[in-house]
Amino acid sequence: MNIAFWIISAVAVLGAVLAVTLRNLVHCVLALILFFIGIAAHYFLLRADFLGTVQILIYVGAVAVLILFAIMLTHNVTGVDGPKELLGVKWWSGAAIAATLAILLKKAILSDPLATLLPAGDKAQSSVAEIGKALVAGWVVSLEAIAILLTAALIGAVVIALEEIQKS
Amino acid sequence: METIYQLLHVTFANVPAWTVQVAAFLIPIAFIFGVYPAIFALTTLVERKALGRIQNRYGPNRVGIFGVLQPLADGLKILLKEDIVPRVADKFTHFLAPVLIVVPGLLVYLVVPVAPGMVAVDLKIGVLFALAVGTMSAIALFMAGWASRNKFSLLGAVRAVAQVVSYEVPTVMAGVAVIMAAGTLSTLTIVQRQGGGILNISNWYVFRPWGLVGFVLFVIGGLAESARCPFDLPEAESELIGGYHTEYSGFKFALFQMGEYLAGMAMAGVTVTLFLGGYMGPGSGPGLVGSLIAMLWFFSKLAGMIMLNIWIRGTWPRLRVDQLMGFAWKVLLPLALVNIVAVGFWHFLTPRPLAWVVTTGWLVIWFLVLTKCNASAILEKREYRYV
Amino acid sequence: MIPTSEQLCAAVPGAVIEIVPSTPAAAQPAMLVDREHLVAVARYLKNEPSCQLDFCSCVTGVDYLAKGFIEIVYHLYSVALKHGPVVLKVRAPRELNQCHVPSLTTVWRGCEFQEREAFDLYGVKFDGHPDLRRILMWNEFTDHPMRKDYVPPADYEWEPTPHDEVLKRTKAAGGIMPPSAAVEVKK
Amino acid sequence: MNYPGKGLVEGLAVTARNFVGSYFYKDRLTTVQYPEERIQTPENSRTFPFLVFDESPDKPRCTACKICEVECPPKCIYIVMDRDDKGKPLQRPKAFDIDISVCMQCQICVEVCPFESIKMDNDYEKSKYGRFNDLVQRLPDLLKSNDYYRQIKPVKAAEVDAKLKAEAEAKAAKKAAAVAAAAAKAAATPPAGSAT
Amino acid sequence: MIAAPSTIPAGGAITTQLLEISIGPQHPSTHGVFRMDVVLDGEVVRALKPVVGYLHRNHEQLAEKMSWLGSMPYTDRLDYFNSMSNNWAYALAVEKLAGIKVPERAEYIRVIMAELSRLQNHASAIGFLLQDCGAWGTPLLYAFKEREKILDFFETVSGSRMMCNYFRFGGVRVDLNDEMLAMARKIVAEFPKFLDEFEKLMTTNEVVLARCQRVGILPKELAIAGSISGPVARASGVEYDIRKVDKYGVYGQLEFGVPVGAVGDVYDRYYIRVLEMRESVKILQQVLRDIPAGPVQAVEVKLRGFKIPAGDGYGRVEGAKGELGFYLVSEGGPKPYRYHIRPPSFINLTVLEDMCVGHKVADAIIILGSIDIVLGEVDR
Repeated sequence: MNIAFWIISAVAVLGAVLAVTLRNLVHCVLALILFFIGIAAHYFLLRADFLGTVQILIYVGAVAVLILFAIMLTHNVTGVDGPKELLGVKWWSGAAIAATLAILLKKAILSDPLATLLPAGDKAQSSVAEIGKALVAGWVVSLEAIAILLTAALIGAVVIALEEIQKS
Repeated sequence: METIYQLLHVTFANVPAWTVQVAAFLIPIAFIFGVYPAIFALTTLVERKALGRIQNRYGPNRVGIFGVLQPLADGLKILLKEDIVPRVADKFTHFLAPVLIVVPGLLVYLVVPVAPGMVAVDLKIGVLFALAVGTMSAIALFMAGWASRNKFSLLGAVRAVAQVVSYEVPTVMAGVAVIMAAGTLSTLTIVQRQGGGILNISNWYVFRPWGLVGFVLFVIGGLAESARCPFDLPEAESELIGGYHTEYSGFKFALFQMGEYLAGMAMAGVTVTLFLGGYMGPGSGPGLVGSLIAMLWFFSKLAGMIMLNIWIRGTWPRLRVDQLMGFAWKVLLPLALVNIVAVGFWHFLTPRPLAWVVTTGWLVIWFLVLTKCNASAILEKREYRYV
Repeated sequence: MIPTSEQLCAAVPGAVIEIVPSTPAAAQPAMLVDREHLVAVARYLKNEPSCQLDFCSCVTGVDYLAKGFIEIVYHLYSVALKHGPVVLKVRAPRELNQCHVPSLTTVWRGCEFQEREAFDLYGVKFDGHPDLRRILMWNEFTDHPMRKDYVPPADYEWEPTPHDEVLKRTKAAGGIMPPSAAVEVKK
Repeated sequence: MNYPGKGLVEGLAVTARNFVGSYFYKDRLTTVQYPEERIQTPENSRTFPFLVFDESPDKPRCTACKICEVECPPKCIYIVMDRDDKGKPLQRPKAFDIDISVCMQCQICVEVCPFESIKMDNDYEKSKYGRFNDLVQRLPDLLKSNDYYRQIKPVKAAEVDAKLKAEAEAKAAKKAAAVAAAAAKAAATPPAGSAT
Repeated sequence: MIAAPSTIPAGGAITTQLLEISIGPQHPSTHGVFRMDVVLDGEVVRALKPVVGYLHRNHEQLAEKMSWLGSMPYTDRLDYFNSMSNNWAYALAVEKLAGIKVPERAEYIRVIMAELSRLQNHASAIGFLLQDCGAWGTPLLYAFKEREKILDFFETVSGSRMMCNYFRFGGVRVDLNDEMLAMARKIVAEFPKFLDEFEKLMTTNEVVLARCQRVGILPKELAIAGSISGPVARASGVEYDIRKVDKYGVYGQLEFGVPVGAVGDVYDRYYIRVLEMRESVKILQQVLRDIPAGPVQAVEVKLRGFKIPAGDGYGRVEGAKGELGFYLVSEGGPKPYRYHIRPPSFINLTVLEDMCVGHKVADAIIILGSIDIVLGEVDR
């Protein structure tokens, strides 16, 4: 595999680890953002540029900002007076679950060789057109369902906000 | 990047392949890092001189002949300024924020075509990439505001994030209209589709009814994205002193300015690409001379957009936070959605005059409906009696 | 029309009103009211349809050291009927613990800041004032500077051309003298 | 007709007119490039006081009567009267300080001075580096000739000169009259003296 | 200080913590060293306490140590935007106390000076108000261009641009010769052109309307009860202008209107000042047309040792900020026994909190700007 893959995955893993271990919540979110950008870089590496851009747009642009706003509403974010020790008392149960999950995944990852993951240079034309066609042709029902779900969520948010304004 | 790769490959046949690839990769980046910060430096000078002239005074004219060396002097001065970090600040985030402000500004230029074939990365999803990267600046603004541990910067940060996020949506929707018309997301092909016609001008999308509305939406979105005049809430001097960059001094403050201006110019660049026909203009073509003229056209349109920003900055006061949000969600977003429908009409009604009439009618009706139900800002006729 | 003192005595039972003349040219006689009936007189002046003095223009503290009292002067005007100043005066003894006067902020909202200033500079406590704090001096300041017997602290930094008592105090404290003054110390 | 963005567009038109106008019309551009160009200060303008002398600097008009020191509101004038060796006061100031960091240029000293000796200057470039002693102007710095005064304030200087000349003549005439009267009295008394 | 920022439930399930900020003495738009302790719920102002006193130099005690004339130059430093009206208020109070008669020509010159200083004050006031709204300096510098001409005129006449010290008891210090009158006529002739250009730039600007209309409404009753005077009161409908009520100087013989608003919000206060400027131009045209010849100073007023018979008195003038009054007590000596100033800016601040609560932070700033305070006068 080429160097870029290893560098990017190292950065992503670092981001993930930091996101879990850091004390200060805001730093955790920044590490999480680093992790998201690592994933986006992977997509670009695999020439799936649409997915990479959508990853940046959705995760880095919206989800991370959402988490940041959530943090703003909580108290003692700087983690100065939080629990001191890193691993909780029942850390071993967490480790056991992680181990079983790893075994299952190993089987899936190793079943087909890595090479097939990398499409040949010329075959990689824009994936946007295919996704577009697939969405509208094959998956049109699920597309409409998701659309309705999202509008419902939007209207719900507006209603909650209006209640808030009426009361104050 | 591919065209440069072929160009280099031909001339330096005997050089090992990987160096050519690296060179092909580095030249566009050098171009972006060289030209756009230089334009930023020039813009600061032009802005101060233009605002000066609007306000009946000279702009800076002491350093260099007409103040030409003023950006150099500013840069030097800022470099020598002491970099004060508040004791209670969150050191790491405080340091990282200015770095992250400049990144999205520069990333957008990757997909902006300067001349035929001359675009740093010919992504198939250029437009979406440009707009996606624009949202990343929200995080940097928040980091700056939160890390400074200063109430004014916190207010500024909250306003900045809310503004960038809520103006992202109408801008993307306005971009969708152009993508539908051009059929692709790649900026290079969008610009080529706007070529042809009389003197390479008549096919610009801005001369379509839906294109004009999209252009206005994009200009307003660009102003909001880079927190410029009617929307400069985040660093509103009169309320929040400096907003998110109150606690920054020295070169970090200069980086904030650069980040802001670059974001502004990036949005101007995308607007020029999508609506004003990128490098298309009388005389621009594939040849060496043609691409030079094309580049000339692109940068003059960019300068025009920047002058528009400066002109607006010298005239209008700023909006309040809730009016800003209301304007985005209640006026711009519906207008953008209506614009998409208009493009649909345009596409399917084959006879041109019929398409013109229907789309224009559709847009005007909706425009009147929207202004009717947002009538709070219209002059309330008041009479004053004399005692 | 401006009410005469007899009318006021009739309207507000028990009010002791005395006319204090001003200079012959100014011709703005003032009505000295006793402290107990001040609020009643003020309310009458404001609500009485014939005078309607609804605009309390100016509230001033004056320290009469020799006569031993501090006087608060109210200048009232009528915006509705547009007639001239009616001057109310009320006196309080100078000692800090007894120096209190009923506040008229409940009658005219405009007196709020001006009464706080009189309290701050003269030490007159206004009973019933919604928010009686110092307004011009900083909160830790203990003294009342506008009183006639106020002695300013001698913490002068450099005073290049000291005069009169400042010169005496600089010399007494052995402070820096201006070169010309050093030439001939004034007798 | 009244379209929604009318006010905004009119505003832009005004700024555009100013922007373009500043290149063509002189009144649209009011900046004076200070060190190179200077606004000609009007005659009545006043900055800091100075003492006038007629012939030579050691004979100023000022007689150290200290009226201006008393009347000066911020008390920035400091005068020490000159005494000769026997202690008899001379009509001349030995030291005359004006602290221009305290002086508020109110020109009351000029009005109250009976001898027309202190006048207000036009020169505003008096900044110094030090804050304490540098800003105290001593007698030598304050003394300026009458023709300098005539040069900066022609009309006022003419009036003052005319007034002084009139006073001088009146005094001379009075002295002459007094001498004549004394002579006449002297002439009158000897005959009376000799007569007795 | 205000109560500790407890979590007052803001009417919703989520109790948000109140943000207490002090828009402090060093702030770009508090028009001087003025501080507002603001309690914010998000962006909405819950409580606002003005804190003054940073520029307090106890001018009233200084005046007790000086002669009557000695404190005339100090009155320039009160509302340093119009020193002429301050001088006039003090001179009027002393003349009322001592019964001095002012010659006709001096009265006309006084009206010229006061109205010119009202013009440049209102021009700067709306310039600063729009600067607070965010118009990056353009309206302010247009206003300052006009103000420069008027200040040059003041310098030609009185000798100093802002600290004029021009009025004396019983008249004025320097007579206006023809060249100065011509200069004044030129200024008055060019002023309406500036006003029209300014109105086209700002009055119908949608952003200004959105920001200023229905913001910081001051009801008429509260304005009268709170002793508010000047354009701030007239914008709320209070029909009271001391030039019309007291008819001091020659205002009795001049015809001019006094604009009165209806709603009393920031927009009204802005537009009332524009209309007042137009009225002042009308007054100036009349006065400059028929200014009589004659002496400019009453003869019987002595320069030194000027004494006033014992007694007290109150004289007031319609300054650009409102009713500027002087309450003087004299014991017959050359020095005033008590010298009190009725500062319009200081008293107009009484209702600042009532106007700001419920609005956003950005509104609180422009409401303060619309009251147009000057800290020299607030703190004295």
